Amino acid sequence: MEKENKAKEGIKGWINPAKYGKFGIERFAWILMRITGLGLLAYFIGHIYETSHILDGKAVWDASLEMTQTTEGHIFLAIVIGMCVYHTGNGIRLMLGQMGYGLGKPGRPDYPYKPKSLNMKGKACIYATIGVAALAMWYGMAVMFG
Amino acid sequence: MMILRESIVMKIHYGTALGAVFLTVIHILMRMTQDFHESLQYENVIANYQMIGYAIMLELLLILISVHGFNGLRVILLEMRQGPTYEKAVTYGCIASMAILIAYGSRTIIMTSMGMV
Amino acid sequence: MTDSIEYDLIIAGSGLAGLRAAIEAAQKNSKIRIGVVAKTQVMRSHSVSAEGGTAAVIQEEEGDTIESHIYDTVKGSDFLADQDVAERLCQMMPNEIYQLEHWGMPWSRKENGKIDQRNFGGYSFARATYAIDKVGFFEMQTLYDTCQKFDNIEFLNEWFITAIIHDGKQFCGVTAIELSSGSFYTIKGKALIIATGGAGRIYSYSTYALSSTPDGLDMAYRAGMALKDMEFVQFHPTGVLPSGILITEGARGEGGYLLNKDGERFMKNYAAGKMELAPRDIVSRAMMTEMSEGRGFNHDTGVQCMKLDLRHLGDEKIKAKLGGIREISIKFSNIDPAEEPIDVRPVCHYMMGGIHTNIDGAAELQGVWAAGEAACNSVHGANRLGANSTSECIVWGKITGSIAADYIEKEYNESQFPGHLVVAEEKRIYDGIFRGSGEVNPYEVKQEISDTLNDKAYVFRNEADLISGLKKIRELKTKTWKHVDDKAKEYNTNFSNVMEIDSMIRVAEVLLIGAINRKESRGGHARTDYPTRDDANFLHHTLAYYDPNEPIMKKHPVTITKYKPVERKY
Amino acid sequence: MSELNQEISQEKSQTVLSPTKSVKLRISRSNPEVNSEERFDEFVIPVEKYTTVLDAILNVKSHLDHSVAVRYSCRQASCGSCGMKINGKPALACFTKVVELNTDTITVEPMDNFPIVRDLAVNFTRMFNNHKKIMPYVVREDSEIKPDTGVKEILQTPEDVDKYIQFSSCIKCGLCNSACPTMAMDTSFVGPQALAQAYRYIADTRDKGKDNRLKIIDDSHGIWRCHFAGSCSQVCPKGVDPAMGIQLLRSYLLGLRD
Ligand SMILES: Cc1cc2nc3c(=O)[nH]c(=O)nc-3n(C[C@H](O)[C@H](O)[C@H](O)COP(=O)(O)OP(=O)(O)OC[C@H]3O[C@@H](n4cnc5c(N)ncnc54)[C@H](O)[C@@H]3O)c2cc1C
Ligand code: HEM
Ligand code: SF4
Ligand code: F3S
Ligand code: FES
Repeated sequence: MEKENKAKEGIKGWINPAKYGKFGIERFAWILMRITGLGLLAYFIGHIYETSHILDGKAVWDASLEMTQTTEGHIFLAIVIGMCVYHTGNGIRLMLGQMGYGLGKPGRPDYPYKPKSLNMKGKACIYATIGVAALAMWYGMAVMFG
Repeated sequence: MMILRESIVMKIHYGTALGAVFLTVIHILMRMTQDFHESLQYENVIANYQMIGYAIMLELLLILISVHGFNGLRVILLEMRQGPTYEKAVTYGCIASMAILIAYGSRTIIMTSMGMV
Repeated sequence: MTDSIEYDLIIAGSGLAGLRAAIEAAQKNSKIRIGVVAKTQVMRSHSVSAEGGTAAVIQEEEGDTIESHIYDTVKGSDFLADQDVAERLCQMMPNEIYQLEHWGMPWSRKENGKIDQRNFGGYSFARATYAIDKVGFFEMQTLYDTCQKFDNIEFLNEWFITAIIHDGKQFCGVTAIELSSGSFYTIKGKALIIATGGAGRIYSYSTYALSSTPDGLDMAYRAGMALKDMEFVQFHPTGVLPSGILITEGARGEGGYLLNKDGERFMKNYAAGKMELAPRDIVSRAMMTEMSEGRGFNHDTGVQCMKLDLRHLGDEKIKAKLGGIREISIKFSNIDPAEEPIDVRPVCHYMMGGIHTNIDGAAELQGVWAAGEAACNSVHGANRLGANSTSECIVWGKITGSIAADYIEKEYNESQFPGHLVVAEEKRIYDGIFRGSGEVNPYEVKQEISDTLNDKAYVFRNEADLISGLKKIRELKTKTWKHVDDKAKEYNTNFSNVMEIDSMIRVAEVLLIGAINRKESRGGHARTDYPTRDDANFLHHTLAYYDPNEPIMKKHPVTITKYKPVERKY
Repeated sequence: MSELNQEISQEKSQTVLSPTKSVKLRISRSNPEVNSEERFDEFVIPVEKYTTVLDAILNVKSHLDHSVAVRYSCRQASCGSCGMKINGKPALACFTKVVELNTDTITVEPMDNFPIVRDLAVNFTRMFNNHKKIMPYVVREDSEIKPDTGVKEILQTPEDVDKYIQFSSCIKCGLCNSACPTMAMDTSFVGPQALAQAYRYIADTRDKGKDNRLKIIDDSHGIWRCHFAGSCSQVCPKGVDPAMGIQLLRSYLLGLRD
């Protein structure tokens, strides 16, 4: 058996913010994807539970709705909107990449090497997705706070 | 231990994601047709549920997102630790949770749309 | 008791020669177990640095002939090559190019899909087969990857072989240290192929990998086999300053110029027929002459150099055909060859000499073969042509792999393993080196050895220099540098470094004595005090046998078949 | 081109300002066979404009502390021995000049996600095994040529070569594996190095082993555990761009290419 000393960085390797500067926005996009995925899953489970109150009559339904009618509730929902938009947008970028679009064409690499797959198009997509997610959050807040 | 080839699982993962995008858009657009606060009124919600098309859509969305979400969770957990027992537990645990969530959500949708409230 | 493992065939060294031998033997007989033992990780052998090309005749429709390849090789060798051996090389090579191609080698291609070739020094046809300018790297990858197909090839990554064990009649095994654990092992085997590569790190300005030290040559030498023609060292004209990393001859093959201070293509004064593409010994001497006569440039490190001008090739051609040296030049000397000429000077590049073998690569001890740069089957004589070395590695890798596999199956007879020799070897390295003590820093001794050779036995040599060099080396022998300060077992490269230095001293001595004895100028060995070739007295190979006091020097005849020695002019 | 010139001239001007200077080199020292501690030893060494980090380490090894354990061979970025973390970023020591780092303190540590053998040397067994697993060779029935059969090359245009040559440039240095975030957790992941090689052989027009290779990487710790984090391509010293290879490989598995 291999010794496990330092054989893995562990979760530190994922989270360590020092990495993102050195490794570029793609890695940040990945960790954000993961966090939003988990966040959405948590929200989704909660959402299913919440909507099940519809079976318990109007009083219970309204009471459970109350919870999100507060300021914190609105902020929470706004975050969910943001997560959803980011996760969707970035998910579409990833899927396009994984289908082979937007990666550039393989070919003889010339020094100094610049990886074609980490190109401006992809980076722009990530920034745009983050931007759109922020806009959506802002719009959602505007609607909710009326 | 593999129930399905990983590529098939991941095709489902992407497929459900795409399906979810589509349906979520509809879901949200329907909310948009009404005023936000109004759309959440008890009566309106019940009415929506009782449109059969809408109910089917909700059911689909429920399945898609559950499959996608729990598979996502499985992926993350698989990468956290390795070992045959652990990996088996993760796979079956995620399938079971997914099934439970779908069942629970379906109960709401079916009972509501059949007017059992 | 030392730990012991066992293989049928042991291959020492995993460069092109070693890996080619492993594949051939594995293919020949899937039942023999093959252990490839290397002090580096297998795919990290020096061969990855080979750049320019591999020579072979594959364009016969275009007018190339095998005959011409043979003659170019013999003439390039200054008629010291064994001509039957050169013939073997040239005849076997074309098939090997296609074999590599079938295994996945990314040869550069012509528009019509055929394998392309480029010009190289000393050839009368453009027959250096190339893959950009990373030929050795891609060949290593092809062979390493192909080895993965065979279940009977095992890699022993980072095992340092210290000695060859034999019973006086035949080969029995080797002793080695597994670097990662520091354990000392006996590896028993029925046959051995030595493919430990060149020893160019005995010079301080050198194109070689830092791992190219003479320990492989030395272990054969200590085991009683002869070293042949060690005085012939090739100096490549274009080592980039300041590191000595190689700028391939392919750069001139693609049309690069060598310029002196007056902006003149000075090669017209030395080899008007071939210009920059004369054989390496001639170009190197020309450059040294230009520099000593004041027509060189001053590099900012204070060294004299010449310029290699590639600007007229244009950026695109440089990227497409010389991408590797473009990277090297930009990184290691801050020069983009498309914009500025590269600073170069002659640099130690190849050892024509090595372990004495016959045409089949068999060494003098039964059960031992040598292939690649470690071997001297005399295909290169006094001067190797560029691109002929990777060819040699591949051809004799194949030949020795095949013959050794047959030997194991058909001829080998079990004999008593001489265990006492393992004990003696353990004593030699652990008591004599590991637990040694002393004041002198072994790394400084290493520097002194290589500086001495650099000063005294470079491109131009003379009696006084060589003798003072030999004195210096013998003086270093007596100093107390044989000790290892790192006392840990695991990954103790201090230990292996000191063993390497130990071997450098012995091999440097052989080199210098050979050079002193050869009172003529031939190929890579240029004596200012004897400036011409002397076929009457020196048309022979030099052999050196180990003796604790001083090497025993002998002569060995040259095989001449068709081509009578004539004056060598380009 | 101008960008490149700028890079070169920048290095030049930096070096002219300080032709010979000293830097502090901090080397991570550890020997897991003895104990699990890691400490940093500091050395002050002179450098000039061409000094690489490997030169600096070997300077220490030759003159200040013989016991530094470090793997090296070619010193020209061809052999893949000298991967390590230099000021936190995975890189080849022989391909990183001290002046490029623009600091007075250089910290070198072993690569992440590999077990340490000692000091800067790490154990590659897992990576080599994964490489072997993906069948890294041209698969075809006639791959062995019999002598004197007159068999010549399989034709391949320069464009065909361009399809795989970049992936073929991999020197197996392991930097990509050390940077990959999946590698950081998943010890069974095949890793970007092996996946890029799987693509290299599949993209080769001579190869017929695609189906088998795809089966091998289509595993729960195979290609799908790459999330296009891109760190592999970011650190690759040879322009292999494993991330691109992996995504292209996936399009076969998604049924978009054959
Ligand atoms: C920079 C450069 C460029 C070149 N370019 C060309 C070219 O373009 N064309 C051409 O034809 N030739 C070229 N050559 C020459 C050619 O590359 C070499 O001659 C050839 O690669 C030697 O290969 P090899 O298999 O004999 O040994 P190497 O590749 O040198 O391998 C030696 C092996 O032996 C192992 N070893 C050594 N000692 C021990 C020990 N004690 N215990 C265990 N293992 C040990 C090493 O680990 C290594 O695996 C070039 C050489 C240099 C230096
Ligand atoms: C609606 C549009 C969505 C799209 C297009 C989408 C797309 C994707 C994609 C492509 C991945 C794979 C990422 C990777 O391989 O790294 C992914 C992962 C994931 N998704 Fe979604 N998703 C969507 C919605 C959701 C929702 C609603 C949830 C929550 C229930 C969710 C939860 C997850 C999780 C937990 C992961 C795993 C994250 C990881 O592996 O890093 N997704 N998604
Ligand atoms: S892909 Fe690049 S980083 Fe990874 S091992 Fe190969 S050369 Fe190194
Ligand atoms: S860093 Fe890892 S996640 Fe994928 S793109 Fe590279 S293999
Ligand atoms: S020493 Fe070979 S890659 Fe750095």
